[in-house]
Amino acid sequence: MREYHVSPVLTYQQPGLEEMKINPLKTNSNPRDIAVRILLFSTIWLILSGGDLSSWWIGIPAILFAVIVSIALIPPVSLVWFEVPAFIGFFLIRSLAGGTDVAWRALHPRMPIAPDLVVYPLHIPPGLPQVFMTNTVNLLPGTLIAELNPGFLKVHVLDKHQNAMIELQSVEQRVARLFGIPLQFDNKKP
Amino acid sequence: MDVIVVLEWAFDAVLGLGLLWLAWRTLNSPDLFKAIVLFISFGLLMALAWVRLNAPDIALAEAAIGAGLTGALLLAALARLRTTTDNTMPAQLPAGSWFQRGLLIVLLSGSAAGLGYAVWILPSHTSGLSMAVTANLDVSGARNPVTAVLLNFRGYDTMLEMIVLLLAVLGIWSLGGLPPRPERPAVAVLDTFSRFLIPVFILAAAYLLWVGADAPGGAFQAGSVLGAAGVLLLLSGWRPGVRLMQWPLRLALTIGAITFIILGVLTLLYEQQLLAYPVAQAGRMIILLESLATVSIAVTLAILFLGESPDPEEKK
Amino acid sequence: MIQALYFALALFLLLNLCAGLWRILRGPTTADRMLAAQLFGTTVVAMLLLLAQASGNPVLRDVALVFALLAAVTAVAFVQRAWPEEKESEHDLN
Amino acid sequence: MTLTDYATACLLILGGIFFLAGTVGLLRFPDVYTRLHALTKADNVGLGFIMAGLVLQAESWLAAGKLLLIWLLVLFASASVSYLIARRALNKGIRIWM
Repeated sequence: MREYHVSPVLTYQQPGLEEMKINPLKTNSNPRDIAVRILLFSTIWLILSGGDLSSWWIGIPAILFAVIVSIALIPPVSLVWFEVPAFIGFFLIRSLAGGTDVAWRALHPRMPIAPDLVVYPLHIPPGLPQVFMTNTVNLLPGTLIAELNPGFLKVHVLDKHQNAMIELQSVEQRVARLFGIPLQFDNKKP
Repeated sequence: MDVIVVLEWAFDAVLGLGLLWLAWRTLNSPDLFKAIVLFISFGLLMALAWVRLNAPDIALAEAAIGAGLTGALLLAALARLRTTTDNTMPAQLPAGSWFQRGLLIVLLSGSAAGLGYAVWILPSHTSGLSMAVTANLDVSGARNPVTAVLLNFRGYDTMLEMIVLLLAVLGIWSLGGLPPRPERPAVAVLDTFSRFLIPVFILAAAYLLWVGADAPGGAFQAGSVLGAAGVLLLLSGWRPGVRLMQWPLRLALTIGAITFIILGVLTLLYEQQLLAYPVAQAGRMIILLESLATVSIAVTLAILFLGESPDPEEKK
Repeated sequence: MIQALYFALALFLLLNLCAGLWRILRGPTTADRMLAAQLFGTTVVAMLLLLAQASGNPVLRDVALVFALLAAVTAVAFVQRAWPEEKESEHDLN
Repeated sequence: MTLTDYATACLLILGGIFFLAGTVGLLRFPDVYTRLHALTKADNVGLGFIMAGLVLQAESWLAAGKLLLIWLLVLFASASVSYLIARRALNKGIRIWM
């Protein structure tokens, strides 16, 4: 049995990684980040409860609990807020194109697909930005990420004659702008 | 207007036939994985059927337990089965003699006919006990008739259900539990997914708990949503700390049943009837019971999924 | 009139879902079967939202919310636990 | 029918077409990866259109917000799950159809 100085509530077991422990009382988070989370969860509660005032006596404890858990689980996220609307617009337009593209290929009598697996070297830092990029790319036209590594992506493309690289690059740039981080082009190629 | 009636009929007909067909294929599929996927789909359609039968309470429970957690539990059970047995296919049962088969057919069709008859002789226009429930809704402490029945009029049913859940965990533990096994390492995408979703699960569970007082929802739905959050954490590689597996876990598992029993004894002493709450306090008591029951149900479901005994070294 | 459209679309989605059943039966890989179940999840969410609007019963949106949350847990359980390690036949070439 | 109703009708029908395409893709496409394409893209756009159509009819801002919340949850879940399935399929050595 292991002895801990502060009893952890949950431990994270991953071979190869240093074991992570969660203790909601010992976390580092800035007040601005906490305020954003409280605001976000209050909005979700407002939406769920349909604006019923009597719901808040159970809502406030729930929101506080959710905030504590989220501080323990999610490190502070810093987004460039004025980039958010542009990103949403970009995402909506491109995912509509993605849906149309795949719908056209599925419904076309000859089913024009030419799948291939390509490797895309990443220029954004590991962690949330890369995961966010993966999720975005998965909803965009013709591209499906089959492996995320810190340095590169393996991407399954639906049509190898289309240049997926340009699409991926533009997503990466958007994500970098959203998170306010520079792209690193001196990365070693896989 | 006629168009709508026709469409509703068509919808119900397709739904009913689809359910029957899925039930048939689920039962007779030799591939266990296929059967599980068919069962998950059956749960999805079943929830729709409850919606069409105007029973959103049960649709919500089916969505949370039937289509959600049961699927995950069955998939995990199948994985355990694969590691403990050599072949993935279930052993073929011996076919049985003609006499045995004939007897089976007679018995099964007899009970089917009996059930059919029982449904047939039901009076077609009756409100059942719904009039009695509506008449007493004011004193129940809940505005949703289903909650009033579950927590007040037939509170002992729910009390016994809590104990059944507890017995399920005790059953697994008394068999020594399953050997602890590490999860497949969670990749960054899954890790992020579960981290971001857990707070949403918490808010949704709290919402279902609150809304249960006057609309479909309540402890079982809230508990299973919260339990699903626990399952997601387990699947992403989190394990409860060693100290947490001792008395805090046991307290969380039993708190729902304990509160029910204490309230039952108190009401027996002061009101001369099991779980007959005083009218003035009924609302508060129901909320107390439901909140603690939510915690117990959530922890029970997550622990059932984990399946490990809290002290494996004791067994050796 | 719009009411009829809600029901017509719900019926259409239900038939769509029945067509998707073929993929569950056919496979060929376990992932294909699971995919079909995922499709069912999304379709049922859409149907519940339509029925919520058609019948004016906002409770059904809560059912859809619970489905949206829990369908993902089933899929994660599949990937993390139930997907066997052995080789499978990969494509259907037809 | 009002103008809003016509807009809703158009959006709903578009949504239905995308759902149809998703199912056709699931049935016609040759391997797991291509089927994942069909599912995640076409279906989420389909749900998005149906949601947009219903938002126009929603009784309040908060009801519309709940529809949006459900859609976002489905998007997040299907993007993550499709990655998990594709990654495991690749690691298991399921070759891509080409």
